[in-house]
Amino acid sequence: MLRRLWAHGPIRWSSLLLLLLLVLVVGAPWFGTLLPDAMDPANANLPMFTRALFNDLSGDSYEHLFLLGTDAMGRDLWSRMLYGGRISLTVGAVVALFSLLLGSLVGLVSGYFRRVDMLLMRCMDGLMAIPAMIFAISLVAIFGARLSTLLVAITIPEIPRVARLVRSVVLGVREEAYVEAAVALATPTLKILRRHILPNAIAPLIIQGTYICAAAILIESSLSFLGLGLSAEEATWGSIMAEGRSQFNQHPNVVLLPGVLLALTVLAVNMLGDGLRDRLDPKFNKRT
Amino acid sequence: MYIFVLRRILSTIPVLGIVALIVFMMLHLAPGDPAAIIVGDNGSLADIQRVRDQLGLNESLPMQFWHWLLRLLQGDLGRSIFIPQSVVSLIGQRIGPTFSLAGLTLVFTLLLAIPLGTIAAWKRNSWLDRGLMAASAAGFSVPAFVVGYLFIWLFGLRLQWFPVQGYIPPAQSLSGWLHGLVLPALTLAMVYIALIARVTRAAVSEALTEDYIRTARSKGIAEWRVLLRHALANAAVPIVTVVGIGVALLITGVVVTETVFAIPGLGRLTVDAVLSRDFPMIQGVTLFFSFVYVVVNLLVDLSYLLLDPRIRY
Amino acid sequence: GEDSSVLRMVPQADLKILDPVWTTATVTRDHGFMVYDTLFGMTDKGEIKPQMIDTYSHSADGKEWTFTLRSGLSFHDGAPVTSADVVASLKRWGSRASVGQLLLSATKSIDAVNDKTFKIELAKPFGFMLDALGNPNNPLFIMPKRIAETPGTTQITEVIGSGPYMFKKDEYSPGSKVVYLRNPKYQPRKEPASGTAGGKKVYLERVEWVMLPDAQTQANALVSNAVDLIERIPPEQYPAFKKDPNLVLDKQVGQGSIVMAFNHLTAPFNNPKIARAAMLAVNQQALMRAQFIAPEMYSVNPSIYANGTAYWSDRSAGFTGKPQFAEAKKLLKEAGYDGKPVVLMAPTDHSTHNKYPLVMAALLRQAGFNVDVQTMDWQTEIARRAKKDPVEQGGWNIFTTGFFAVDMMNPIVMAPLTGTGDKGWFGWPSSDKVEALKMSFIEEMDPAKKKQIATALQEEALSKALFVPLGEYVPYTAMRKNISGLIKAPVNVFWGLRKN
Amino acid sequence: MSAIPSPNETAVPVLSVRDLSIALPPGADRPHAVANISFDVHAGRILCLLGESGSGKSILASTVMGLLPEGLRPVGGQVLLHDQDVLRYSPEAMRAIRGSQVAMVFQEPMTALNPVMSCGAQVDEVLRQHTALDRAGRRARVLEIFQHVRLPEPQRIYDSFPHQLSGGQRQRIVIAMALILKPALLICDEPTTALDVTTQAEILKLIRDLQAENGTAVLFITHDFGVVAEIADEVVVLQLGQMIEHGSKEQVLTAPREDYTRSLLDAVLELEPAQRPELPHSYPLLEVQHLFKTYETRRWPAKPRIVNAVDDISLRLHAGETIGIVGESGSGKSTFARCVARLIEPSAGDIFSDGRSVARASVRDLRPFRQVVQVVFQDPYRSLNPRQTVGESIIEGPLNFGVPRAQAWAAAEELMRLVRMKPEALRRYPSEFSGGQRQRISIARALACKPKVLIADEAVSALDVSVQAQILQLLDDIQRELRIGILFITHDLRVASRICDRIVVLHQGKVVEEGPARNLFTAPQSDYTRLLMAAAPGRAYRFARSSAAPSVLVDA
Ligand SMILES: Nc1ncnc2c1ncn2[C@@H]1O[C@H](COP(=O)(O)OP(=O)(O)OP(=O)(O)O)[C@@H](O)[C@H]1O
Ligand SMILES: Nc1ncnc2c1ncn2[C@@H]1O[C@H](COP(=O)(O)OP(=O)(O)OP(=O)(O)O)[C@@H](O)[C@H]1O
Ligand SMILES: [Mg+2]
Ligand SMILES: [Mg+2]
Repeated sequence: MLRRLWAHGPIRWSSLLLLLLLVLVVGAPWFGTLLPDAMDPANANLPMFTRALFNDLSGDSYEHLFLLGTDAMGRDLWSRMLYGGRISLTVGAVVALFSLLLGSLVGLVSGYFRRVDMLLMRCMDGLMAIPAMIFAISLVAIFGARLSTLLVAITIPEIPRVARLVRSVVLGVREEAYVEAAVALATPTLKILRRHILPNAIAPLIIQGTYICAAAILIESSLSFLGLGLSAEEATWGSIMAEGRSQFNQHPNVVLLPGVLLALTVLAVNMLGDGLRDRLDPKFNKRT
Repeated sequence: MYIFVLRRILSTIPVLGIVALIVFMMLHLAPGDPAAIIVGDNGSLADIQRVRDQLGLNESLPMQFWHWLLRLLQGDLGRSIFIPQSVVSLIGQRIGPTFSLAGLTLVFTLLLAIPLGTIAAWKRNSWLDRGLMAASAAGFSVPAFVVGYLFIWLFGLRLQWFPVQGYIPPAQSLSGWLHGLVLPALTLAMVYIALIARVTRAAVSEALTEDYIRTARSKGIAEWRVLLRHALANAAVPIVTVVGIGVALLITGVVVTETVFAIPGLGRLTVDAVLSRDFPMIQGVTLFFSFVYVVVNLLVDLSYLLLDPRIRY
Repeated sequence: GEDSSVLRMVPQADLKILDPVWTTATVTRDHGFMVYDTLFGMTDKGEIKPQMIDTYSHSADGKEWTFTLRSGLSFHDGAPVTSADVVASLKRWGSRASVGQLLLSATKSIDAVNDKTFKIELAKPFGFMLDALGNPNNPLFIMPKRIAETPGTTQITEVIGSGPYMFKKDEYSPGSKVVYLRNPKYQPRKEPASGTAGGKKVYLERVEWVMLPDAQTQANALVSNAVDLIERIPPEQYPAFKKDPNLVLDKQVGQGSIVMAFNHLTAPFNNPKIARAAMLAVNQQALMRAQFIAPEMYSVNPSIYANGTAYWSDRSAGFTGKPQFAEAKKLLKEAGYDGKPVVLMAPTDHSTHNKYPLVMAALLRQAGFNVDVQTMDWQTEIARRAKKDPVEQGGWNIFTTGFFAVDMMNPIVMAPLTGTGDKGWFGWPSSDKVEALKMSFIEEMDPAKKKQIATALQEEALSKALFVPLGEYVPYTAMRKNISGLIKAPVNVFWGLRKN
Repeated sequence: MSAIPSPNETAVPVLSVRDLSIALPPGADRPHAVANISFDVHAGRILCLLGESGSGKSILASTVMGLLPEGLRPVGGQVLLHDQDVLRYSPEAMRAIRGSQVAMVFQEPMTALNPVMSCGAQVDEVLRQHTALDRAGRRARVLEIFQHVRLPEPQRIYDSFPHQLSGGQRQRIVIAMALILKPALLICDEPTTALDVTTQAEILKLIRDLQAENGTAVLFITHDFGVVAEIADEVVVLQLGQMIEHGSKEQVLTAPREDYTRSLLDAVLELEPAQRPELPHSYPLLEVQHLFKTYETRRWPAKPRIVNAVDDISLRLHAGETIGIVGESGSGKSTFARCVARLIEPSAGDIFSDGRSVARASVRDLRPFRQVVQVVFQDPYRSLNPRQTVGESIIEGPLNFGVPRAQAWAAAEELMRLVRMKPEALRRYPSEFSGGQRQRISIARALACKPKVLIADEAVSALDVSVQAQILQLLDDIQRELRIGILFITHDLRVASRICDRIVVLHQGKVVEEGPARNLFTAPQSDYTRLLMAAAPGRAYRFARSSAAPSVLVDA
């Protein structure tokens, strides 16, 4: 199975890219970085590949190679980008995970127990009708820009989509003859859900998960961009860009480099999703 | 058929109701205090307390909701806390730019995405197809504000082809209106094009596997005709559906894009409102956006009646 | 042509509230100076000169003042300006503005003698009459009686003044655009314009305030000639603007001062020692550099009084503006600081306050503090800073804000300088000494003595770290080359501008 | 332009296939979809292409049409249309003759038409492409052909959409589309397989008539000997892409040269009651009394749409007895089966098993009943969970009833032998088995719970004749062995006649006739039954058959 996936070009490349990214981000301290918030205002807006004397606020000073230059407060862009990746990836992963879990739960329940279906789906519709961004903005602005708030704010709007997906799978599979057969064999409902219905939802869920992950990363960066992101001390790709944008014309690298990294990441995740769809979509591996 | 229409219209009511509840609850758990903001920079505490009383912010939540809902049903979204005007009128002032932007974006999208997607589906797995799909994946992945600033930098500042900010009402100058909207609309269209192109490709190539395509070909009719009258016509429903769902995406984009291009539309109104904790304002805009979303999708569903004769109740 | 008579400018903030008495927001004050006229004005030298007033006199004991209005003054709705209007405006203003409250508290009666003349009778001597009536910080704007009779606690809805510009209501779109038209009936004084005094001559038919959200957009708009003027340039753009041959940078309005406030009501800063320790961690150079990038844009200043103003003094009770971490650590130890995190409010969206918190956080850590930087937008910060609760209930410990030189030129107008505890300005420092000194300062007439009192106030403020001056910046105004005639004034005013 | 009918053999054939071979993509079950096929089709004659599923019939058809699915390509031979090799044609040239000289009728009338285009427009397209007629002229032609294919109210049909028509009507539209330009060659790929017998008969007649009338050459693809007997002039038998036999209808059906052909013929079922052992009188295993099932699809505020899927059906099933439920599509067979198996709840009436009423029983109370009654479903591809090994599927039931795993597995292996498959197969996945094998597995799964009653809903309808025969044989043997009662549901009278003691004929949910199979066939009472029997293709025809009963081979 895994080998079959690995053989698929896009899957291989995107997962390699993500892996590389993960290594860089987790191992940030070992890749020629300073602390992301170490600053020397006197070294503001250094161009790329500058070696300069860095005196941080504690008063001690040392040589450092600023790979990608510094931002308007004289902080090392390279370091901030690596550390910033931690937030983006966390947000992407956590949001994907939780929206899948909660969404599947809702979807299963309303798909298999028709009584609650009506009510649940109406709520989902209501939730879905509020554009994700608007919802997230309001929530973050209201409850303050803590990571937890951010996660909740981005997760909730994704739940309905997952729920609908799972529900449709359930409704589809319910009608399958082998489910009826299981019923005829007196198989308990929960076991039917587990053995015969859920497995059909896994592939779509994985695929959906990657897309949610990508969307989450984008929304987080958009929120930071609008000044509603995490604490200004917390470097995230979005906030780096948001801070950089006030002098975009003079120092585009501060906006574009994180932007490119962000785009690459999301691209990789999306590609992974597409690849998995090609490979896992029930349509392809049903009657072989 | 008219029954279907009726059903569909009625079915939006509970949705809107739930939206209203969510919106209200969401915003009334807010820790921020509007009063203090109004009083301004040199104001003192006494002032703040006075304003709180004025705004009835000291009422109990259920009472606030009840009053709010009553007014809502009369189409009254309340008055902005800061700007001595009604939320409705403020939204009214901003609808023009946003709808112009969204409209133009939609035009760009449909003009580009659907032909591209169809061709991709037709020449499936060709380099063209792969190219288009890669491009659309990229379109998904690059955040609007990056695209926006790139466009500004390139087309606005370097080449000076388009204005880099602002909005000119069509009443003032039609050409100016269009000219000014090109960059933001393109920026906004990116994601949307990517989305629609994908769906079109998927739907059309799905349709191309159907038996009736084989029938059509066995009639010896021209390939383009097979593509348009048979494949695309059958792919229309899923495409339109996603166009509807995509409106959410569009709204998200509008907020960012309007900020980047300084377009005085609903998106910026939202951001400003949220930044300044303008409760009635935030509620108003959120409700409005949700309403638009619901209505658009209502229209989409009704369009099925035209697109697919099988849908009749 | 049409275009040369229209000025498009970016004001320093969005104009949300139109009532300059109801709020003290700076942008609303600027709006006030557009549409309203004042009895007195202040020259760029800081002297008070008659504006709407023609002649005035006061009794020997200074308790009875008589003022006579210029002839030919009229409101935008055509009605002439009468002393009745003035009295009403004066009362409304006096019910809200801090200076106004001081004046009214010293006043026995205010009466209109006839259409042109009115009289103020004082209960006790008030050495401050003209400064109060002519102060540009919290100015007395003259409105028609019917409008001025609105209680000071409710916003006025009608914008009718007698000023050089008329407000165009139907084109007003908050968050987007404000439009002013030239007031054809306005009669400027003969004297040359200086500060808020002198002849307010208008050469433009139409002034449009355009609200642009972020620094880069503003810059792009100016560079691409979509706007003619940016009232307050974003610091990051200084170098670019400086380079651009089509632009001029102008610093007619006096410098701005940055102030850092502690919450003296809650831990840890309810302990003056700890407050002072925090003050000693301040590194003005680093803070200002980080916020304003270009050295030309800022200067350090250990005095609470604006550089080059009358009461400036270097006797600053050991506060140098340079970090004294050792000293700070010592104080912390003495005070037995328990490591409770200090909450800094960081406004991400405010181009002249978004960076201090980050630098300050780093500095405080050096001094041995634990720090918790909480991001919010400017609006929220303004809301949050009014909370007296401890941080656990959404309170705060430190924030920074800015004032004009005019706001920081004497102890009376200086908002942060209060000792009245929780009745005072945000941070609520308690110091009876401060209040006493301020009283004597008001009653004192002799400039030399006034200066002594002012210095004493500074030493008291800094030794107790009631608040900390962080330095000063130059609020540059950027214009296209074809704009000229920006007036040197304590606050931004837009008459006298030419476009060709 | 249309070919002149020419009965004599010497004339140029309309279609002449010369040792044609078509390669399958690498990794397919065999190198060639079809290999060195040669045959001629002459004007005015019908050549039947006969073969089991996967033998390459459709591929041949699409080759002639120039519509080969990508991945498949001709690697040898010629396809001559009026002596022109169409394999050499450019796409444009090919398109030009498609619809005008070669036309095709497909298997699935339900999906062969574009659902969002009015029927008239779809036929109109052909004229629009190949003629210079104006709008009015074209419409006239279309209405005319509609008339011709005996569509009622051509005007209405012209503007109606496919979903508004019955299967038969749709197939007529497709035929109209194919014949409107009087093509020289008509290719029919199982045009009647998806239709009810009655409709099938009409369509076959229609094709016959039109073909005779225009002297069209017809390449007719089918796997049903009955159909061959009805219409063929010549027959070509395919097996796995190889051409097995080629000859006139009489020769192939009555005196086949090849064993394969013979074995196929043996599998063909006679339309007459098989000999069934007498049943000892016993207490009924299952009794159904006045069963009703009405489906209400109510979409407020629309008025509810009510379907009486099952309308007052009663029957008794005894041990060792097989009752056939026969009826056309939509007559309520499956619904009845589901009710009896209590997969759905009947609206009214009662069901007794061992004297206990189960019609209203709750899920828990049904557990014992579930052990008594088991079901085998129609589609062998959808009735097994593709993600479970066959073994897992089979032991699922026993495990539910508390049988220890090891024991259940042993039993499963035993069952595999019973259904004539190797026990090793238990560890493999459904996708690795053919339709017939899957159906056996389904049967094994049903039997695993040791039921007394087996409900088989179209258990053989999806299978090739030879496989059909094997499965039927299997059911028969199992019944003799285990004395179970079988409720056998089918739309095919032949199948019913093969194994049923009694037969119930359903029409629109109602019982139109009920009685012992023998009586039913010899002296049908109701007109509807007579209609059904008359419609069964090739019933009059006496096929050659070796005395030996169809061999049931152990496979997999
Ligand atoms: N598109 C395709 N790609 C690859 N192999 C195919 C394709 N279509 C058919 N085949 C293979 O070609 C062989 C013949 O298929 P074909 O459809 O002609 O059989 P058939 O006789 O029409 O069967 P049926 O009676 O079920 O229609 C089969 O083995 C099938 O697997
Ligand atoms: N779930 C359902 N809801 C509404 N109507 C249904 C449902 N299932 C079946 N029907 C209707 O009940 C009638 C009988 O259907 P059923 O499937 O029992 O017929 P059938 O004899 O099994 O047909 P086939 O031979 O094609 O399987 C049909 O008219 C069908 O439209
Ligand atoms: Mg076939
Ligand atoms: Mg059925």
